[in-house]
Amino acid sequence: MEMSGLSLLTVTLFLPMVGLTILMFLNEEKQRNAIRWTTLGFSIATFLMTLVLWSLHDPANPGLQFVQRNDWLPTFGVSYYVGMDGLSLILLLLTTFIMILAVLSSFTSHIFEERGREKLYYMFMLLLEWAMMGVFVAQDLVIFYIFWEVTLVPMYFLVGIWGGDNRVYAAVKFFLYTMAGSILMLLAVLYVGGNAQTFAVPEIVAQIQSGALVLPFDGLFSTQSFLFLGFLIAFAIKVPIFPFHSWLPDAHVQAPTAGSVILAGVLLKMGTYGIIRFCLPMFPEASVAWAPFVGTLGVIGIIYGAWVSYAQKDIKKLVAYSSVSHMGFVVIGIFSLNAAGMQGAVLQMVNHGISTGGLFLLVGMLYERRHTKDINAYGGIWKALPFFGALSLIITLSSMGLPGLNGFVGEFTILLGTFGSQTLGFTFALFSTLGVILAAIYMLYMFQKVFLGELDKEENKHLHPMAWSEITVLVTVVVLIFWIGVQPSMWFHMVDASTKSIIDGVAHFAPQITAMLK
Amino acid sequence: MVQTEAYVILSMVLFAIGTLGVLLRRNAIIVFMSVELMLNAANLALVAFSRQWQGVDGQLFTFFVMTVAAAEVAVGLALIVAIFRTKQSINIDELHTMEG
Amino acid sequence: MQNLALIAPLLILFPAVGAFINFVWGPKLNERASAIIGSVAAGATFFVALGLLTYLTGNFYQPAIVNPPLLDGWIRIPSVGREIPWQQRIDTLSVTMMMFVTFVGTLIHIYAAGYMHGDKRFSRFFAYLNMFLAFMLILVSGNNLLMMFVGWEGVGVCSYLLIGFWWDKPNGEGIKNSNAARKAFIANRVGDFGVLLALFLTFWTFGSLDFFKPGEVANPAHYGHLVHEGEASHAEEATTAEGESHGEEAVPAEGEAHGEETTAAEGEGHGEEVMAATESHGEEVMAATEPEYVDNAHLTYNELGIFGKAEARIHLADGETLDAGDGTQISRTVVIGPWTADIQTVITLIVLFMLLGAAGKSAQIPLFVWLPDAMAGPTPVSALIHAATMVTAGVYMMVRSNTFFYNAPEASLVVTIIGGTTALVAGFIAMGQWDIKRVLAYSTVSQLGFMVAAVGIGAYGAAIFHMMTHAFFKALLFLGSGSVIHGMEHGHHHLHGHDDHGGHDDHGHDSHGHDDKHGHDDKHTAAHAVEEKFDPQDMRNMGGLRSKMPITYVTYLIGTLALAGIFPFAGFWSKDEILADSWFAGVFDGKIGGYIAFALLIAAAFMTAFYMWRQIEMVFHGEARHEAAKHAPESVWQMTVPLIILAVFSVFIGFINIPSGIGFFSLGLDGVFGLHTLTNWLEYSVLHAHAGEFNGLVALIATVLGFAAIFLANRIYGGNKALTNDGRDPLQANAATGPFWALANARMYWDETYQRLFIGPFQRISQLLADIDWNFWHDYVHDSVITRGFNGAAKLLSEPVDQGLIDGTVNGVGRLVKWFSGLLRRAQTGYVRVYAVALLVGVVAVIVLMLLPVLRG
Amino acid sequence: MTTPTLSELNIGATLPAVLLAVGTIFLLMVDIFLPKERRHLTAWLALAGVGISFVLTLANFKNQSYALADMFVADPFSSFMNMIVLISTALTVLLGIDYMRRTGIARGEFWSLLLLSTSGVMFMASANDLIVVFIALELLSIPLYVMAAFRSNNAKSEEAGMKYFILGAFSSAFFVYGAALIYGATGTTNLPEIFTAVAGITSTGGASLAYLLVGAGLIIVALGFKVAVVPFHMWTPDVYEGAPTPVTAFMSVGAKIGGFAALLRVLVTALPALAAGQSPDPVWQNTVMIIAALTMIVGNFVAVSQSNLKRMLAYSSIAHAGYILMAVAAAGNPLQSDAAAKAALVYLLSYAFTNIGAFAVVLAIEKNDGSGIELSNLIGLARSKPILAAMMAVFMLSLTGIPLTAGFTGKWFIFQSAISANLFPLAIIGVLTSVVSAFYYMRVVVNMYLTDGAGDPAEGATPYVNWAVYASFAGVVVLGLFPILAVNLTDAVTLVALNVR
Repeated sequence: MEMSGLSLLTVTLFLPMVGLTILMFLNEEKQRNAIRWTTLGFSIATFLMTLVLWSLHDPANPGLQFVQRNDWLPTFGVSYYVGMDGLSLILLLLTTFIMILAVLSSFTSHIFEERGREKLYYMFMLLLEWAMMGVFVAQDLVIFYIFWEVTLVPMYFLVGIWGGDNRVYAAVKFFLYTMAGSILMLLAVLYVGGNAQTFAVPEIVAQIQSGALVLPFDGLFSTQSFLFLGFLIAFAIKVPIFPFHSWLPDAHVQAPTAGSVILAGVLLKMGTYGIIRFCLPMFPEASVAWAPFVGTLGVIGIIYGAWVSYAQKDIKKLVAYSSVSHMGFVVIGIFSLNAAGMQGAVLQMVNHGISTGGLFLLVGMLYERRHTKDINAYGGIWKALPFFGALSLIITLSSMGLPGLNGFVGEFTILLGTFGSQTLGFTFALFSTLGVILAAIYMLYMFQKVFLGELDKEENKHLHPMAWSEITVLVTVVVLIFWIGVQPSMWFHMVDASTKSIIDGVAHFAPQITAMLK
Repeated sequence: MVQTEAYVILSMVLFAIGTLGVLLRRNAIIVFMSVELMLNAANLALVAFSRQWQGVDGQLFTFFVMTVAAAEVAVGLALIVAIFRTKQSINIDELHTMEG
Repeated sequence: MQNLALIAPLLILFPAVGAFINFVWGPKLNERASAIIGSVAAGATFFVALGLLTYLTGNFYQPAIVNPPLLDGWIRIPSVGREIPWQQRIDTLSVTMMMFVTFVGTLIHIYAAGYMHGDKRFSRFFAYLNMFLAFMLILVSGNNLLMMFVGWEGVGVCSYLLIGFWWDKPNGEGIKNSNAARKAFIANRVGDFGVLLALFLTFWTFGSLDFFKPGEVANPAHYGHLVHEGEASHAEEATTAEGESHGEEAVPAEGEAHGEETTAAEGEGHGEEVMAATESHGEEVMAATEPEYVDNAHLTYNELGIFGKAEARIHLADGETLDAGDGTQISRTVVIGPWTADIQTVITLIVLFMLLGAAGKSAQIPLFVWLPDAMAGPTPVSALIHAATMVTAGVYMMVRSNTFFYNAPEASLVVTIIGGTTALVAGFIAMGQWDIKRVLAYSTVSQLGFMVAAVGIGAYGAAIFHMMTHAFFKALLFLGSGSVIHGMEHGHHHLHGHDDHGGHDDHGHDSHGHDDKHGHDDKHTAAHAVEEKFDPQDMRNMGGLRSKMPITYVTYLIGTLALAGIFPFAGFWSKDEILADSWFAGVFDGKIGGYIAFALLIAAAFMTAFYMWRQIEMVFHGEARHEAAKHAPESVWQMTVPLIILAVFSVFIGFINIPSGIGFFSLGLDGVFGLHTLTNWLEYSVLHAHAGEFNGLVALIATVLGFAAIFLANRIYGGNKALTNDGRDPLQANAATGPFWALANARMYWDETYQRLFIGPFQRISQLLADIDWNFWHDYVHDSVITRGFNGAAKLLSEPVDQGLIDGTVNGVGRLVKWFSGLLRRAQTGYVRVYAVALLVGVVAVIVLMLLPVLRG
Repeated sequence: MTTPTLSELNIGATLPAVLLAVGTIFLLMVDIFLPKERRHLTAWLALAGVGISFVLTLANFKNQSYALADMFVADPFSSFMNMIVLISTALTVLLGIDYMRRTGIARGEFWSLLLLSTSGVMFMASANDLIVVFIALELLSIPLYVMAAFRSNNAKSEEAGMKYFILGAFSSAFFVYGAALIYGATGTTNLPEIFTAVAGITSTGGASLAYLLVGAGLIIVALGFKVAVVPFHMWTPDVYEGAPTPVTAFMSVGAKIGGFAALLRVLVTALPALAAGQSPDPVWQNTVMIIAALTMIVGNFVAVSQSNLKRMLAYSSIAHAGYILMAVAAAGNPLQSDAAAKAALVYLLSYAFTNIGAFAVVLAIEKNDGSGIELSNLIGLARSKPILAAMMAVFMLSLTGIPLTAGFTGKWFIFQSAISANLFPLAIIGVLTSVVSAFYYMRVVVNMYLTDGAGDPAEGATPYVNWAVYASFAGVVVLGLFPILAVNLTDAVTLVALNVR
């Protein structure tokens, strides 16, 4: 196996860990600002590094770039194998970007006054960033699994220590749920790796494409299907795909703002990323065969999530359920198994990260001021905080998928793909397009309840104005919303080659499967 | 000349008796004796087999077993004495302060 | 001047900039400044539109396609191989729309400067108006369905914001407004659902969303008289000669270069761009001398827009195929994913989906309920968005896609019925309304019904014509009503000795304690408390305003006559053309739709005249029925001037499409305007627009009915009998007509029905699902299902062990686990001998396991 | 049969184990002559002995040699086992020194007993003959009985010793009888010779096959008792709770090491035929599988409802025995035997570090009267003792099997072997139960971090204890980050090759 030198990607990946190490030596009480600024500094630095990677990335090349591969456990064929293609890149950008927002939003947070341990908090943030980035660049199944599991720990603590009143329950539920899913994936990983004699995904995929490695497939319940499900369930719980979503409201509602932002912004994407990166290339037949079923779950998720969120009285819960709906779009996009759907899904991941992340930021800022998430406690906020209201409106609209804003491009492309898809097709598109109506219904409902109407509640009248960090955060979000909405081509272009290769890989097996299932 | 099976069956009977002794008796001493009985049942089997195989391994084993049994008894009695000191009783059923 | 087309992006730029300025610096600007910024931005667009008009006339009506700078491609996915660009189309139809949108828009900006005076979100209002203008112009100038959809949704949002503009009014008013806004948006979203599906269907059927590709014209035949064989070749070589050396080409050229390097993989988008370059280039060359040979013959299937492709495909015989240009054969059958269908079916589906969209935007049955509520917005908004421009978007879309509609007769019949019924129903409801704006709102719905019906019977030109005239006189009427309301309020203030700041206190959008303008606000609200609730929009409070506000009265009268379709006002010409066309469609083309349309529309026309005159009588004639009406002053010049201008247009705009063969009735103006001018002009971009023949009989019937209605209304309401003594409507009082009037007054219970049929159930289901999610998925499955299941199983397993230890502190699986483990640890009694027994049991079990093979033999 | 010469005895190979046994005597002597205040020197001497033996082990780590007339084999397998047990002993000594003193039971014999037991484990790891297995078993157990009861005049401790003793003796009786039956069937007690003999028996069948099978079963029972698998586990929680914590720590590792070493040797070296291939069906593999499944389920589930940390860890150790047993079952597949053995070794190593570390933290918060080790005593520990809490958290994550800790490495290898041996049901049970385990391990973390409270001062956290904690922590992390180190040590391990001589 080739041994390669230090890759820029590795440097980027481990930057947060450097920051974490520095934090260790800072003093909790005396150097609060130092702690904050170190964290912010390192998250920004990481983001800049990803920008560098972007500038050096060649979008035309579907293969991995900035590859680094070193033996880790050669006896098992496991290696520290990281590499980046367009898909990884776009998610890296999202991760590092969202992380900056999360850190900034923590500056103004009150949680430390109650719970303290600010240093620990920021250490976990950086650990989380490291692990999440690792998930997106790992090209070796075991390494991937390691990063995947490691993300659990900091998130568990973030929710559990700095969360709401019911935090312990939420944290434990989150931990057990996701672990239950991923531990099954471990078995599938070991089986595949054991049979392929290597855990390096590109090699496994190559073996599968060349027929060197055959994971027997005959029908919906065969070896390959079980492996596929082993992976899928892990990812489905993370996404979450209906009906695996019931951990989400708890985690979201209890998590501190930054936690929710990261959760919605990045962690959920790990699921869909996993499906694209592992399920489709390694189990093409099973993917094609199962696409309609997963797609159905996706559509149910779209409608169900939207419908349920309309009835929520807790703003955070409302947004949480809206995530179920949005991620449903991503799922059907992926399983439409054509270029449009797939790329729409990828872009929608980013969009959802930005929009819903933004929404959680908004809720967080309201919460900081009013200490309630009850939607009825608000009303007329737009009058109290005009600028805030305007920004909220834009973010809400983007999450509703208004043309010209980012949300629309993703949804549109996904639906377009679904409509023309061999695996899903007309009816799926029809029902998921209903989601567009429902989104308007619950989003406008929320916006009206919170921002419109007479400013009659006394406690709402004198909310303290927005801090500079809050303004920066929201404005950046809004700028991105417009940018992606008006000029998405750039992003499509970034992921085009890599998604295409994945789709071709599946398409290579698709016909006989569709034939076989008929 | 008696078949090996006979000895084996006898040893099994003895072993069973020993087992029952352990299960049914409350007195620690008796329980030990039952364990000894089980060991000796095993010894009998060993000797019988070693006779069948015309080898010494079995008898060798027997000696070791006897030695070890002695050692066990030594430790066991010591423990009983210690417990008797604290509890004034050697009824093993009274040893259930810890459970669940 | 042939490069004039390149100014098209300014259409959107100006209002966008205006909006931006008013958004960002609005709060700091004073009213005057933001009003000027807004109005100038709007006015500028009008001149841009003029420029484009001159461009077209100067270039023999050849369409141009403009790629806005910096925004070359929009959704471009290389591996999909097709792109959806930001692209503007300059052709006669879009320019027509631009013209009246910008013109009316500008006037209304000016009007608003007066109307909104004193509102504390004044600048925000102008920002919204500009934003709306920008999106409206995107809508009409877009060259593909998706770009149109952007404008479509954008204007929707602006309308949402403007309807709910007074979202903070006290005592629940604000919430009511924002509810109305939400209703409007959601109703529109339901329509968008249709549009989106139409989009997908179109995309997968024709592989594109572009209306027309570069170098393609909608209606080659119509350019026939421009054809000069010889020039064709000259055109070609001129094209090749001058190459890219054109400064003006910089924009598309650079855009193209970009496109090239991004989409190196596949040739298509790139190819287009090149077409765009040479084509528009060709135009310039030719425009200087003679029009080049305008025809689509030289274009392959792939080089056509969706309409061209549809036209080409629909006329194929079964099994016949045509070459797409890249060797692939195109037949009638459409294959989308696993789904195949005949082109006819597909087009019919597209049309029906589009109809749903139009029903949303243009307030047709079944989605029209939002428009009347939308009157919660300030009156200029009602005039601009909910009468003149936005609501006509649906009609615009249908006319734009006339090829589809023309080729889907059955669907067109549905369109006709929907339109006709809407016209009738809305007209009927309008007769029973008290609120001056509601009457106009329903009348708008009714008139939109006319246009839709016109589309249904294939009178696309007539539809646009009516849309245009309607824009003028309906805007006029709304602004008039606004002026009336304004006057009423002033009168009201005057009555209560308030010095007025133009604040609409009963609109109450600036009656807030901490508003420096109203130091006396508390006193003011106190006054509210004692006096009866005064509604300045209620016609019952009006009467006799003729003398108080003469300009308003005269202009309003003109508007009324125009709307009522009285010769020679604008409404007469357009409405008559629609009626005539439907008559023709019925009688000569034997289309059933024609008869239906004619029957429904003629009745609707009658009602129109009736309720409009009822309004005139109630508002202006007779004596004042309320103190406020007595003291109502005439409005300020910013408001009256636009009224006058619009009034002038409401008189003459009809003449731009004088039908042939009416001799004297054209008042000799045909010399000025020419015959069928608008239709001819439209035919360059609307393939199936055809000049409607004049039909004296129809005209006669219409006019007679119009006068009859006015006469009747005058009999009933005239002479100060507008209200019976007990404040009821004469029709209401009359036993015979009472029930019908009540029905109309109750708006035929549409809203109630919807509440019962859809909204109620939706909310209940939503709540239900939420409960299910929380209690079932979230708790039940985790606690009960699993716990109980194991519970039962464990009972069977462990009867001797006592049950009941289910003291899970953690729910769900956790509780189960705890319970199960509690069960197990019962065995841990602490008795040595019990352990020994367990051990022995284990021994036996193991021995049995080991001996299995032997036992099995 | 002739008496072997000294060279044939090849004492050198046995040195690491023998040295400890001899050292014990020496230690007793010294202890007598030491003045009372210098008694803790004994502990250091014991540590030194461990160190020497460790060096000797490493010295000829990978070469394979037979001793004591083929009754004793020193090979990579045994060397690795020795390494683990010696590390555990060393850590136990560190834990013990202050603990024994503060709980007032500091007596020199303790260290001798510890070494004796350790040498027992080492003999067991090298046993190549049923007789040696038996002797080693007793050598390992008898000192443990005493150590368990070492906190004299404490009812719990004595009860623990007594229970352990009675049941231990009971189970060893089964071992002897089982050995006797196997001898009866094969005519030899030497493992490789048994292997050769078995081949014939499985073909002929008859009474001797029955003897063989029952004998094997009884041996599984006896060794299963030592490593505490269901249903032979019931002594474990009581004994663990009653015994002094250092003893518990050692017991939870040492006894398991010995038991599994013997189990693997007997089953893989001597009786592979009864697992797969020749015999009618893989009898002991099936048996082991069933036991493993039961163990994982019962161990993990019961642990959930424990409030006493030592009892919880006791059940968790039962559960982990189940996981290792999974590897044993996998070893039943002739192609996977060695891989599975290696997996078991790595697992034992990681388990040793993690578990002793966990017990060390428990010991740190334990009061002198042995109380204060309830789950609730951990509340707020993250505030009072951040580092200790952090390490405990890591140990818990490692026991759960979260990546980058030793626990994951172990679980990974175990599951890998199970899957390669196509034991899918077992593997699935394994992963699901480990989710259950996450539930109670996380509760520890919840109490330490997520629940606000004063926090225990943890007087027990003396420097030595801290060293032990740090050492185990280091072990856990290193194994988690660089499993390659452990793997390299195991690569020469083979059990199947032993029987082809």
